[in-house]
Formats: sequence, structure tokens, C-alpha cells
Amino acid sequence: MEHTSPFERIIRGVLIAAVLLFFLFPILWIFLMSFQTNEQVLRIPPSLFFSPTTINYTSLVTGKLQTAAGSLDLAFMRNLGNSVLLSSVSVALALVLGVPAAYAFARFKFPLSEDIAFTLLSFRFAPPLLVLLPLSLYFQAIGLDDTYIGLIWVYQLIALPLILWIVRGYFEDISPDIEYAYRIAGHSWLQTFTRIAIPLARPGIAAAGLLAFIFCWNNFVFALILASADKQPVTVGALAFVTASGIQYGQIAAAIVLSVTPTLALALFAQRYLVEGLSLGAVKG
Amino acid sequence: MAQIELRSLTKSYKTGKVLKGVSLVAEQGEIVCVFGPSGVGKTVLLRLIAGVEELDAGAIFLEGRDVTDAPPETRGVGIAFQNFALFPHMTAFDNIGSALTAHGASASIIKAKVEKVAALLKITHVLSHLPRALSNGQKQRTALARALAADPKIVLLDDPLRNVDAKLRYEMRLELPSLLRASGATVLYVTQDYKEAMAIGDRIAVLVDGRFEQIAAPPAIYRGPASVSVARLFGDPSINLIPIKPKATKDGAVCEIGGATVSLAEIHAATPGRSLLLGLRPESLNVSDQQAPDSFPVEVMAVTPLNEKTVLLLRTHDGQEIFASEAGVENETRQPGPAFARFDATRALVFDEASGARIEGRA
Amino acid sequence: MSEKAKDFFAAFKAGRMSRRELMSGAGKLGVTAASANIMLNAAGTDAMAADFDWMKFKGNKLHLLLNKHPYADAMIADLDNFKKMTGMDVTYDIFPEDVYFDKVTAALSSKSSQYDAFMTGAYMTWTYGPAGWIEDLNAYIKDPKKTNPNYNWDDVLPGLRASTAWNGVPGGALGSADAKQWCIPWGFELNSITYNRKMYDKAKVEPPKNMPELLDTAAKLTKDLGGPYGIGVRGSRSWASIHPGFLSGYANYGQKDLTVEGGKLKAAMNTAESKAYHKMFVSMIQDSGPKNWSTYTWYQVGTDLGAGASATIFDADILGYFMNGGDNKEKGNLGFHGFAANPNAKAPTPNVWIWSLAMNSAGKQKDAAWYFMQWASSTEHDMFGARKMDFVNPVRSSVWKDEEFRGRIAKSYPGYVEQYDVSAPGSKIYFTAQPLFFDVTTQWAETLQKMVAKQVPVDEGLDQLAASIDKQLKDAGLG
Amino acid sequence: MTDIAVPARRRRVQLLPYLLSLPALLVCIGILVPFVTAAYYSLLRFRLNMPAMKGFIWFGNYQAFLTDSEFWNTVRVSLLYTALTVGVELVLGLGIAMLLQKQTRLNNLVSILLLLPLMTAPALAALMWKLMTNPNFGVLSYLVQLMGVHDFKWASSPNSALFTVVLVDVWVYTPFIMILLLAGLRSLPKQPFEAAALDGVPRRFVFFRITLPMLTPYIITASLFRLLDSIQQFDIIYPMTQGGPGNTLLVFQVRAYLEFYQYTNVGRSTALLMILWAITYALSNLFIKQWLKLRERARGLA
Repeated sequence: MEHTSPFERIIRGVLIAAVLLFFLFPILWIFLMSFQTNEQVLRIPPSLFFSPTTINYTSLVTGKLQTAAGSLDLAFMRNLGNSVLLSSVSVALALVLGVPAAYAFARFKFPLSEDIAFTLLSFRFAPPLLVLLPLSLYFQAIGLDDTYIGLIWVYQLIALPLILWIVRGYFEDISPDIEYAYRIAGHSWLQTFTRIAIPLARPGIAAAGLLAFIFCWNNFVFALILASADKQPVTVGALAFVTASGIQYGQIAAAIVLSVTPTLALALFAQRYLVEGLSLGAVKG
Repeated sequence: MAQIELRSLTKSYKTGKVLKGVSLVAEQGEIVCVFGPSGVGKTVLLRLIAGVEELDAGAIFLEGRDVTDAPPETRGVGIAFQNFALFPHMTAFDNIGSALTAHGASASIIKAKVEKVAALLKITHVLSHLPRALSNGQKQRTALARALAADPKIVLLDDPLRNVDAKLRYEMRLELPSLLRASGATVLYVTQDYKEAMAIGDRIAVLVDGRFEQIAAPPAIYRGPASVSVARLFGDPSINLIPIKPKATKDGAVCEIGGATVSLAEIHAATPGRSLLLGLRPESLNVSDQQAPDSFPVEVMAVTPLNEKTVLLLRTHDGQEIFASEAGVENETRQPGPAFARFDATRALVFDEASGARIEGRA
Repeated sequence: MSEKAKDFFAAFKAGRMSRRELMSGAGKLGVTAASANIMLNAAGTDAMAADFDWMKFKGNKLHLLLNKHPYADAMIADLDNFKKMTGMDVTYDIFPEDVYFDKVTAALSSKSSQYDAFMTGAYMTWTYGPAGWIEDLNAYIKDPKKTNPNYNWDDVLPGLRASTAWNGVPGGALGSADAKQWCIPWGFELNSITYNRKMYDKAKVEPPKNMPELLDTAAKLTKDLGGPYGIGVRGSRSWASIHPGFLSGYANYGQKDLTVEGGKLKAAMNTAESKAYHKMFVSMIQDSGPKNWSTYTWYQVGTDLGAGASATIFDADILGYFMNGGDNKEKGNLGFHGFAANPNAKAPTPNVWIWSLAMNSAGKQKDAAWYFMQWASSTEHDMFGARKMDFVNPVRSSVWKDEEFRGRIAKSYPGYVEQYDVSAPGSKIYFTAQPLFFDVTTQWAETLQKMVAKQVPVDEGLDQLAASIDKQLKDAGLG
Repeated sequence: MTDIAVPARRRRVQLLPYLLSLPALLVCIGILVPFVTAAYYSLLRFRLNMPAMKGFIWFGNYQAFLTDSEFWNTVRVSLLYTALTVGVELVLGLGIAMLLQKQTRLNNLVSILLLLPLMTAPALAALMWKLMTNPNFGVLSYLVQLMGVHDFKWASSPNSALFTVVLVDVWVYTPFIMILLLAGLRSLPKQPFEAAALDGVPRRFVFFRITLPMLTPYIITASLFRLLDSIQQFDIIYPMTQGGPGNTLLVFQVRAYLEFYQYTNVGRSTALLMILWAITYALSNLFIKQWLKLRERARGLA
């Protein structure tokens, strides 16, 4: 790969540009749209030129939407807060539950270990709707209906298997002797786990956590069915711009831009770990 | 007081029984080399003692205390793994200090001890480096330093020189015994290199087929291996084994090798007709153009000069190939062709072919 | 509010002051126009309070499930008056229509007591009622202890009252004597033609009077305007595509979805007349409809009209109403026109959509919830919404007689009131009330999509549809 | 050396691994209680708005599917959708990962930027794509028209609907596969490639004989997770077409969603979902077995 001809480098450049164009054009378009009024969005034909307005953002942030039908209250910032709360707590819980379990499957061969591991992974197999239908009944009965706790619990179905799968592989690739060395030196199991195993698996944990965060953040169906308006995340909340008197595309665009920002920030922050963290572990044989 | 006492340890895996009753007693300050071919369970034994693997049966006493069921952190041993197993996220200093932090030593004590052991092992200049910035030799010394830093009464070393280059291995072989002795610890040293075992160990415990076949001081083992398997493990080239059936004559015991009749030591007169194996170390064979009493005719097939010796491949008249070695490489006249080989009957080893046990030839 | 301001509004209420005087006077008192509206209605609710213990459930907290809709907006704008009058607190969750009914189904089917009352359409009560999720409101309306004497239920348009009452028997007539009142009509839509007057002038065409004319006009518009297409109708794979223009025209040809004979239901879409109507409708979309018709919902139909991408819609009158206001590009350019699809019909027969209020059976404070419902459907609130907000079409005949309301509409929405007056008499729900309503209409929409995409010829498609529906009815024990 | 008879020790039951894994298991099982309920529902004739006809019918709901062409259409569409999305995303993801394989600042930045579509919730992405493909205001429709294609109807025509939703799925999820495979590529040992380069082995041969086999475990993991999501697709298809036009995109979860939330036919909805579960289970099992086998082999070599 070191000896690339200029021709090949040009081809590579063109291909990367094409890839960026395909994947980023819609994002760019949404970004531009977020600075347009609805009237500008709905021009025929669509155009790149417009006088930008920040009205969409100000209305999202201040929570007041001016439409034909008058002034409406928006709970977007609250939705955003809910998304942050639900996703981060869900991922944190999934890490607290999943990392020790992943460690157990990686380090100990105990009776039923493979069965338990497979069962946990298989939670990803159950179609969300299948679980959701009776779940709303049970949640109603035990009072978890429309609570953050209930939602965070359900989100474990998304986050936990992913974290287990990736982190387990990561632990398996760390030589057990490193941990033994620490224990023999006189440290308890718990000290070894927290000071050796976890720091060493950090890239894997970070990468798995980030992916789990993205999937939680993007969830729609669980939140739609189980959350009432004051607990719903942005994915459901952004639908509030679909009003009987028209769809507020500008605001939806601004909402998407704002809703992507926290995850993007997290990804940039975790960039160092992302590729490294996925490269050992799960994915490997 | 025995520092290490192993009582009939057994351990098996799905693939089969690895240890079938291993017992050993090691005294304070003693270096015992656990030696054996690869895959025989030497590492498993160390792991059992360290407490990171669980016994099937048996008992382990360390410093007089039954630790059979004790978790590893309470056993008070120092260990160096073959693959070093350094903590990749800690500096060499922290790696070495890790054994001290566990016992709540103060920062200044840790610093003093780490620097002392680092100085002994000549790695003071790399203490602030992370393992990935260390050379293999430095890693190996760091691992050793870590095992020794807390002045453990018992040190377990798992083939620590295996993954370092030849030059360093040679150096360390010279340095290690004094270093270990200075620490005053009882050392179990696992190796699969007989020279290393002989250079380092006060005693060598030879692990063969899940048991200690012999535990003895290096010269004793070399000269008087308990069995064929032990004899085979020591020496390079390895010992020649020639099947014989001694006969008692009026002059004492004799046997036939390649058509010639050769005298044996007196004691073998008692074993006429039994199938025995005659064990001849290559260096105890004398090859000459001249026929002499008790010599037997051979064909020199190949002459391989090594640095400090010359190895000859011989073939007896009944087709058996044996090695002989001669000190030095000066004898350039040695050519392939017919010759005669002779050995000192008093130094020859004789084994029972069926059991493999050595038949005591001399005191 | 200061005493002085209160007196001021009372004076207006008593007819001693004109509206203009009120507004300028309010301005002088430092009251903004917006809060003047609320105060104005506060005067109205004061009047309502006579002879009824509105404070009976003081301290109760009601929670509502609402659809994102101008009706809900109007209610919310007026909500403080209800809170003040009853001492109750009211909170609500609002969801957009795309997911609203799924949210309702989810909440009701889990027997959640979270919501006390919610918005619904009449069709949905055909599911909610038999499932036991909502209350028969007759028990409340007819109980003078629960309903204030000024409520005047009979003021609600009779067609709407009937359309929201059903006896639960599959195929049973709406509004029969044994019917249960599953919900209270709140606001409603008629289906008619809304057209872009500028485009019509440009293409020199007149609003079409019937289906054949509509086809010609739409085709001519599509051809002549060079850009905008002729006619917008909904087309997504949903019941919502069947119930507006499509079924209104269908009913105008005297066609039915199902027939009821001896208590047995039978599909009726495969008559010769039905096939002819379907053919017209399908070719209308193929020739002059939106390219993306099969994904068109209320939103796309409205957006296109408002943004000048379409010249005509055959859909809810209030959709046209909304598009004639706000920040739409074609604001003020739209005209309204009652529409009888069948050239031989005397008058339009719009199928109606009725936004209504229903009460959750699992709710824990039903009497208090009824207080809210009767307030929200009262003449006073209806009047407030109709005059000040976009609460069209109001459901009370007295509001339709109100000159202020009529005047406001006539001024900003020329032709709207006339359209209403022509359409209203023949308007009702033309569907057969039965539990498989959504199965039937969704499949009907699917078949329409296949016909428009030319995957199946109209005749054959309708025969298949009828056969499939008959089978499902039979499986469910209805056919 | 004689054996001293020592009785075999009783093995201590290792509690720790159970203690570590049970909380995760319990949390998930708590959620999965509904699964059993749903399985039971699927054996009932159970329609919420016709309470009178509720009754146990064993496998009646399933039997009805056997002769129902609509059901087989759902199976076909779901599998087709899954095969197309996972296939296209794999090829594309692998291609992009190989473009970005070299560790440079630019490549790292590009790989993070490419994650942006993944961070856009599919439900919202579908809404945006719906606008972008609108024949009047949609920028994509406009661009396609500029290119001289005038009658492309995107999600609205049965001919291009599948293409359109697959396009959106590819847009959203290719980055997921790309990042996993990129991680895999960058972690491959260098020696075989250097050796191949020295020997002048053709690139194609290197790719098929070295890169691809070594990358297989990563490919399996990436495909497994995509497969699980793809066969359960809902977030994109439902907002874009609700399963239409006609029945072109009536995949399992969309159909089950309609059956429940619109028709309140609980029995049929859960039976459909149970079948979806069974298919998912079988496919995943296949993948995981393969993955474990590869893993075993890799361990064996180590």
C-alpha cells in the first residue's frame, strides 16, 4: 500500500469525495434548511440561495413557535434533555450491568456460561413490538408506565447486548496473566478488576458505549409508546413540528441539527477510542 | 522450615490429566529448577502454587501454612511470567511498585524499594517508561524486578529467559543465581533448558509425565539420572541408548554391541539375560582408528564441528546410530569412515528396558 | 385582573359597548389584544357559571391526550378560564396526528388511567367503544346533576350528534335510538373543493361542478400551468386516504362500502357504478395528481396547495382554510367550492370527519373529566374558538348563526361560508360502523394504490378487494 | 517417589461469575416476561374491539398464514429488504473502510464525519428523505430532473419504493458497518501484507485470499447486528410509505404494527411477530455458530 501511483491517489481522492458527498450531502442540506423559513424550504425549484434566519433555532431554544395558527409552546429543549438523560443513564446502567457480565463470560468458564451469554445476546432477536405490546400492560400494573425508570429499563434491550458482545471480546483478548500478576502481587479480585481489567478494556468499553448511546438516542418506537409528552426524547418530540396546519420543516431541520450535536461531540471526544476500541474484541475471532 | 511443600498435587483438564501427584519440599533460600519438556505442566504447577488455578487434589503449604484454598493475593509469593505480563497502562516504576502498593507501603518506602531492585537489575533509566517503550530485555528485567520488589519469601519464575535473545539469556544465566540468592527467597524456577536448570538450580526437579521423576542437585542428576526419560532430557546431543542383553562371564559382565563384545561394570553380572538399555553420553565415547580392548567397530557417518566441540554421527555394525562428541574442533583430521568406539564402563548408565529405571552401577 | 377591567368586559358582554370600543378601551387599560381575548371569554365563562357548582372538583388534576391541531390550540388558549372557574388543574400531552392514534391505542389498551379525556375521531370509537375503553356519555349529558343547565346539547348539529353515537352492533345505524354516545363532537371537516383562484384565472377555467368536470379541469390545469399539478388528494396506505374526497364522491354516486342484510355484512365496492367511479378517480390521479400520490397524507396535500404546487384539492374544507392563512405562499389566493361529484346528484354528500372528545373508562375521576368536556364543548368555548381562533368548523348551530364569526370568515375566506352552507345538509358519516373499519379502509387504500400504479386493473382489483373483505368479515363472524 | 493418598478436594462452587452476570440477566429477563405473554397471545383469537370472540385456538393464527398470500409477501419483502440492505451496506462499508484504512488525520476525520448519518435518528432521517424526494420541493427530485429523468417517483411507485427505502437504510447504516470493518482492517497483522507485497502478489489475490478471510469475524459481527435490525425494520419504512405503495413494503414489523395499533388484532399481530422472532433467531444462530467456530480456530492457533 505504500507505493501508490499518483493515478491511484487521484482515484482514491475522487472516491473519498464521492463517499463524503453521498453521506454528507443530506446532512448539509438539512443544516442549510435549518436556517430557512418554511416558505423558503418549500420553494419550487429548491435553491441553495436564501437569506439565512436563525428563527428556527431561537424558537426551539426559547420554546415558542410562531405559526399561522398562533404561538405554540414547544418542549424541544426538554425533549433534548430527556434524550440526554435517557440515553446516558441507560448506557451507564448497561455498562454497570454489562461490563462485569462481559468479564465473567470472558474470564470464567462456568456451568451454563455460554447459555447465559447467548440468552443475553438473544434479547436483540426479539422484535421490539413483540415485547412492547404486553409490556405496556405490565408496566401499567407495576407502576412503571410513563416513568424514566421504566424507559431506561426497556432501553437495556438495546444497549446491553451490544455492550456485552463487544466488551466480552475485548476482555478475552487481554492476557489473563496480566490480571493474575496483579492479584498475586497481593491485590484483591475487585482491585484487579477495577485497576487492571477495566482500564485495559477502556477503548472497547468506550466504543461499545458510544454505539449503544447512538442506538438509544435514535430509538423511536419504545419512546413513542411508553413515554408521555414530558418524558419523550427528541426522536418523538421532533414530530411536534408536524402540525395540522403544515409541517415545520425548518424547525425539524434545526431539531435534527441540535439532536445530532451531543452525539457528534461525544464521538469526536471518543474518536481516539472508537476505531481502536472496536478493533480488538468482539469483532475479532 | 520448609518454605514450599507440595503434597501429591493432581490437576487435569478436558484434554487429560496433567499433574498426577506432584510432591516437593523446598527449603529456605533454595533455588529449585522445575525442568521438563514443554507441555508437561510446569507452568500449571506454578499457577497452582500461585493460586490462579485450582487443584483437583493434594495440598500446598507455603511457609508452613496450608494455602490450598487461599486466594492468590494472600499467598505472599512473587511471580514472573514467561510472557512478562506487565501492566501495559502503568510505567515500569508502577509495575514494579504494584506488589508494594497492595500492602499499603508508604510512597517513600515504595520509591526506595523500587529503585533498589531496579538498580540491581540495571533498569533505573527506564523506570518512567510504559512497557510498550521497553525493549524485550528491559521488559524481562522489569518483570523480574516486580517479582522481587516486595521481598517475597517465595519467588516463582516461569521460564523468564525464554523470550529474550541469546546474548541476554547468557548474561542473565550468570547474573540470576547470585541475584536470587541475595534475595534469600525460596525460588521455584521453571525452565525447559537443561543447561539453564543446571546453571541456576540448587536442585532440579524433573517433571516427566505428570510426576517429579527425580529431584536432585544438577551434577547428581546428570551423572545419575533416575530413569531413561530423565537421562534423555539432559545433554546435547542427548544420551545414546543401546539395547543390550548382558551375559555373565568369568571376567564379569559383558554385552554385545555391533558384533563386538564389550565389558560392563561388575554389578551387571547380576543381571544376565535381562533386556537393558546401555546409556552412553556422547562425550564419554572415545572414537579412534585403532581397535582396543572393549572397543566396538563403528562407521563415522558425519562430522559436525560446533564451536566448542565436534559431534560425530556413528553407526554401529548392527545399524544403530549413535552420537559421540569430542572437545574442541582442532582435530581436523577426523574423516568419515570406519573407526572404533570405546567407553568407560564405570561411567556408563544402565537402564531396565521395561521400566526405564536406572540400575545402580556404582555408588 | 383589576376590577375596572372586569367591569369593562362585563359592559361589553351586556351589549353596552361595541367590539371596537372594547379593544381600544382595553388597550388604554394596558391590556394586550391577546389577553383581551381571554378576558373577553372570561366574561363568557362567568355567565356560564350560573346555577351550577363548577367548583365541585376543586383541586382535582386532569390530564388530557391531545392531537396537535388548531382545535387543541384554541382550547389551550382558553384553558386558564376553565381552571379559574373550576379550581381544577389541567395538563396535557400533545402528539402529532401521524402517531396520535397509535398513542391513544397504546394508552387505552394498557388500561392506563393516565389520561382522563382525549381527542378522537368518530371512526376510532368503533374500536374503543366495543373494546370497553371509553364511556357512554349519555349517562353524563342527561344527568342534570352532572351537566350544567346552559349546556344545551341540542344546539350541537344533529348530524354530528348522530354520527358520534352507535349501538355497537356491526352495521348498526349511527344515531339509532339505542345508540351510545361514545364521544362529544368538538370540531369537524366537510370535504369539498379548494382551488387556487389565481391559477384558475390564469388557465381560464371555472371551479368544476362534478367529477367529469373535475377530471377535465385538472388535466387542463396540469397542462396549461406548466409546473403545478391539477388536483391534490391523499393517497397513503391508510384509512385516511379513503375518508375525505374519495368517499364523499363515492357516496354522491350512491355507493356504499358495505351492505347489511339480516345482520350480515358484505363488501359492496364491486358494483358497476363503483367500478366506474374508481376508474374516474384513478385516471384523475394518473393524469393530474401529485407524482408522489401514494405517500400523500393530509400534510402533503395541504403543503402543496399552500406552496402553489397544486391548483386544486378535493379534501377537507378546513385544510383549504388553513392554507389560505398563515405564512403560506398562496395565502389569500384560495377559493372554496361545494362539490357534488355525481352530475345527477342534487347536492354534495360530504363524508365528515369529526374531532371529538371521549372519556377514558380507566380514568379515575370521570365526573371531573366530564366537567372539562362539557366546558370544552360549550357554546361559550365554541364561540370563543370560532371568533378568535381557528376553531373551524364549529359544531354548534348557534355559532354558525353568529354574525361576528360569519363576518370574519366571509372577509378573509371568501366563499367558505357558502361552501359550508351548500355542503352541510348532506354531510354525515357514510361509512358503515363496524369493528373491521380500519382493516377494510386500509386494504381499500392499498388496492387504490395498486390501481393507480397499474399493478391491477380497476375491475379486477375491486373484485379481489371485495372477495378479500368478505372473507375477513366471515372470519370475524360478521359476514 | 510415592503418592501420598490425599482425598480429592471438593470443588468450591464459583459464585463470582454468577454474581457478575446475573444482574444483567435479571434485568433482561424482567423485560422478557412480556415475551412469554406475547407467545400466549399468539395462540388466541384475540381482537381488542371484539372481546366476545376471544378464545384459545392453538396454532390457528399460524395456520391461517400458510394459505395467506399476503403473509408470504411479507416474508418475501422482509427477506429481500434484509438481503439488499445488508449486502449493499457490506460491500459499500468494506470499500469505504479500505479507502480510509491508512491512519492519517484526514482519514480519521472523514471516518468520524461519516458517522453523522448514523447519529441521525432513522425516524427523523425518513422524514427528511421524504421531503428531499418530494417531486416539487425535494432537492433530490430536482437533481434527478436536472439529469433528465423526469418520471422518477421515489417511494411512491412500486418500481422504485424498495430502492428508495434501501437507499435511506444504506445512508443511515453503512457507517455502522464501515466503522466496524475499519477497526478490523486496522487491527490486521501487517506481515502477511508486507510479504505479499514483496512477492508481488496481485492486489486482487491479496484481497480475496488474505484480507477477506482475516476480516471474516468482523464481517460476521457487523452483518449480525445489521441483520437483526434490518429484518426488524420499522423506523424508515413506516414513516416513508406505511408499507405501500400497495403491499410493496409491507415488512413484518410494519404489518404487525398496523395489525395491532390500527386493527387491534392482538392474536394475529403477535403471531406475526413470533414468526419474525423465529426467523431472526435461526439466522442469528447461524451467524453466531460461525463466529464461535472462527474464534475457536483463532484460539487454537494462538
